[in-house]
Amino acid sequence: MKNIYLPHLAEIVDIKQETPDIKTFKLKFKDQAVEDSFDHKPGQFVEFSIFGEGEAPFCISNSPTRKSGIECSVKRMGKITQALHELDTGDTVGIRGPYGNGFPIEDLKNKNLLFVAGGIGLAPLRSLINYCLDNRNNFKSVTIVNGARTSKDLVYKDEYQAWEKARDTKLYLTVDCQEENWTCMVGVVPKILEQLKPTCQDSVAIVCGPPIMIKYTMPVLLKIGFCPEAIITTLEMKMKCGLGKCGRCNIGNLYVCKDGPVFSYAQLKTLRYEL
Amino acid sequence: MKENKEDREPKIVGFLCNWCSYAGADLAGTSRIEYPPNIRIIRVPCSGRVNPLFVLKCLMDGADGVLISGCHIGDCHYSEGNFYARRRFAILKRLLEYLGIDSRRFQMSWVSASEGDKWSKLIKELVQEIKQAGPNKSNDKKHD
Amino acid sequence: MIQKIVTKEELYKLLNYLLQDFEVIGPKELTNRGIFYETIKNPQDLYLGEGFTTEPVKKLFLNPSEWFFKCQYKDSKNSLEEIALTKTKRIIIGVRPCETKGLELLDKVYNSEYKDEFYVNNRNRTVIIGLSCAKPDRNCFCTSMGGSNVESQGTDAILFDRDGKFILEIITDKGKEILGSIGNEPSEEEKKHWQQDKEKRKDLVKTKIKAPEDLDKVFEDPYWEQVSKSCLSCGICTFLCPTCHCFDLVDEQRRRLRCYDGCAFVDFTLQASGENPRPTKKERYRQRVFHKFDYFKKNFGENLCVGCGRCIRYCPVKIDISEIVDKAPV
Amino acid sequence: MIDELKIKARELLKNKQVDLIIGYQRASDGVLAMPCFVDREEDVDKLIWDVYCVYNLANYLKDYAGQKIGIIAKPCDVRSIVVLLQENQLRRENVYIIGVECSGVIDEKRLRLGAKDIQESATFGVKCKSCKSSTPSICDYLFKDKEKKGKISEDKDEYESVRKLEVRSSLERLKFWEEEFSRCIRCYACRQVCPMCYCPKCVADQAMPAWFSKGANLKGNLSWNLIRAIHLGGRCIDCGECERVCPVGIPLRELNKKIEKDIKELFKYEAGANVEQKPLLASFDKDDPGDWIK
Repeated sequence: MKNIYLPHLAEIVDIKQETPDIKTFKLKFKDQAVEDSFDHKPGQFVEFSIFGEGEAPFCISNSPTRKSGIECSVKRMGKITQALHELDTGDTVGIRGPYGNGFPIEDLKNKNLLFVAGGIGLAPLRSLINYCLDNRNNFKSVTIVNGARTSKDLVYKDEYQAWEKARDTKLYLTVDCQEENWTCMVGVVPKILEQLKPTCQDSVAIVCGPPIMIKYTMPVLLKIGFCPEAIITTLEMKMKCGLGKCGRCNIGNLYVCKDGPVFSYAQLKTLRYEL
Repeated sequence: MKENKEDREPKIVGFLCNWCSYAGADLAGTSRIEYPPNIRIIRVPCSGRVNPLFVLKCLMDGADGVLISGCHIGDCHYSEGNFYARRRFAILKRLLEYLGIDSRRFQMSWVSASEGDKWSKLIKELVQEIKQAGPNKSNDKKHD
Repeated sequence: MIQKIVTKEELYKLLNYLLQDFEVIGPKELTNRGIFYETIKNPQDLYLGEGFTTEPVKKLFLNPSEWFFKCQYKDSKNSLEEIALTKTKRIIIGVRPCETKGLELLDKVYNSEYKDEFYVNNRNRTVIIGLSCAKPDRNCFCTSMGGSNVESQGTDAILFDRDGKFILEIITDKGKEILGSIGNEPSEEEKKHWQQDKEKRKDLVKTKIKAPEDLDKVFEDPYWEQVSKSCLSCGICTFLCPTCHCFDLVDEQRRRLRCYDGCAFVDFTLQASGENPRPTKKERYRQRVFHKFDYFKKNFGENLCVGCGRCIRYCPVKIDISEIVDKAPV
Repeated sequence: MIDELKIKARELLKNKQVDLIIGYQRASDGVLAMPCFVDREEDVDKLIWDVYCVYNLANYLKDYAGQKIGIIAKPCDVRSIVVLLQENQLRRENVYIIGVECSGVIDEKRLRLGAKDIQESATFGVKCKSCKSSTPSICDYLFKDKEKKGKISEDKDEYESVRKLEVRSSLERLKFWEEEFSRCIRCYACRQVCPMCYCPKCVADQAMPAWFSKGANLKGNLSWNLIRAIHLGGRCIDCGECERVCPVGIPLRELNKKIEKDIKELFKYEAGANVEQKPLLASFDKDDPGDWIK
């Protein structure tokens, strides 16, 4: 029997400053056998240990189709993220995982995909977007609506060009308020969706962002014609173990860490989850 | 081989007020007055800034002694900071003793900026006392 | 199952003998403090009376303060050092049937999909000798939770105090191995007598409640706010519960520690962003009741409550979960 | 007497003098009491008052900040309201104190541990035995005890047990406290039940920095219990709730009493004596003893 709480040691091989308070860390396991056997689905997460500080869950933001280490984007918030932001390349952290259900990729096949992201909410979606683009024939059109407070807060700027160029793929960027030299859209994400009116035919909407954005986006999507089953979101909760044991991340009888973090809006409604 | 109590060099944390005691310790240094190197100094704005939690954390994380040092009564840079400290730590000192924690481990002193020699003498005495009190056992296995 | 009649002297003599190879743990009474499970050096110290221990036997399986591993940093290299599992064989005596039923419920969480090796190891190295309840108090409601104050419910053997002697029922091979040698076989007459006694003892559990089939439909009811008003948000009910198993993981001095945590605490679900899905007593108390009587049932088919009465007995403000569940407006 | 109390409560609610009355009601076991929150006239009949009403209800005042609250308070509870007023945690006009004359309440902890019959073994709490006044120091309305039983205090040295411990050797004291604290399960009931523990974020819950171990190990337990006592220095009014609720029976009052005794000796200060008094640690005297400082 193994100690299920024991992480594997990993080294930070690259750090990219995405925004003033978000960094993307690229990690490689120290043990090559672990590195080779590590496999994840888009939407899954890992438990990140900063020894001496603690452990926190972060979603894996790279696609399993582009494996050159695990990538996690982290916003500086509390104790552990603070400590993580102070680390440098070459430093050692601990990784357990992957945990969670991930996105239901089979259900997305041959569908039009609408990605709706706000701020760092793009991180789990980036994994899925790149997965879809790498398996382009399995999916119909791809529409990405990505918003942030200001243009400085947009993450993964390097990839926008590739996404725009991809076949049958549209990218809409928006910021909350008008800025100088900003050429894309202006307005909060739900407003932009109302303007764009993306097709709901044969479509699935995948939403991730701050709770307030999700809250106002859901009614808009329903109004456009998406049924609750066709709206998928990935949730955040305080998690500790990632194994459905420590007991704090439950919504109804389901644990976000084990049964989630990806839920359909229909599921959330039956679980009485208040957005 | 049994470790002799007197041989072990104790670790002492000192919280020194910026205006008097820190300057006093500095003076001891610049005047080349020798004193034992057992003390680790943390500079604080005023002895009134020190929280009982600081003392507790030091003792629990393995420091053999804690010293709080500030301006003489009446000389506080903030007029009354050390008055508050005096009250606060009088209670802590007695409580530690009551709990059976050697009272020599927690001490307070007033050292002014000109008292380099007092500082040196104080530390020499303190180190002797804490050596006698023996090593702090808070990191023992039984405490887990 | 083997039935035996054992005198106190015989039992103590055996325990004395077993002390050579086993760690023996049992209830010990501390004046004005309560009854606690402690390592027993002398069987005479054992308390095998009617009173209940304050803490359930859970704490001997899920350690309230468990170190998982240490991260060493030497020669500018990190390495993880695992904490060796305790292998000492042990006997826990005087465990009440409700507490072992609690362990069986914990097995569903800790010895199922992802096995917690610390818990499983503690289970494997332990022989449990139960003690049937001679005097359930008004807070006990085990019989309403599908349990019993006299049946084994997961013990390896169980003692019944009767007329100054013990009736011993040996259930498992583990129990047989250590207890098989003592006592005398009771006569058929005595066996029959005992069966009647057992039934009588069952009736001593006076509090009867009915846990609702479907709590889910009263999730939004103002009832929860009402009943949680006096809650202090302390951890007594969760820490003393034989089935509550939520925990926290923290790093202390480069070591990872698991310690108890409970849904009554404000910080339990507080996120670093300041968001808290359960901000008030209402949501937190409802979570406790729902986890026990709804969520766990949905996931594992049973209520996560054994009716031991600890949370009622020790609640600082006498919140009575049995009454609250019984009177839920379904 | 209870009818008088109900009439008063009804009147207060009817005149909208208060939004809510915090009092006592019978618990599910039919004998003991539990807190009761009455905001409608028709619920007033739930209210009770007898020797089983042990709780210090002042603890709930923080839950209803800004509202007008009527509270049933024993003399010791009133002392904690006084401290809350001193520390500006409460506005006098927001709390209507329904004071009750009290001749002692039962020792609920002993009842629980003794496991004997509730009524027969009802003894008065230890704190009641050193209680100095059976009448609240301040109140807006006073219920007199018709039977005039008066205070039950015994004219004994209230610090007797503290003194007994003080004269033991340092090692014996350490052993005593280590044994007691080793049982602590860190349920924080002592904190949650204390009317004086109103910090929005307790030092025990802080993560940056984590002041002491979160685990129920000896080191963490020692730190927690010491800090809890220190933070109540000059504020604890000896309502005895912390010791009463402690499920593992740690004699917390021995700690509180020790500090109480020290501050009486050192600073001639008594907590919760009157509203105008400044909090002990927010004030000083130029002549405070300092002979222990080098």
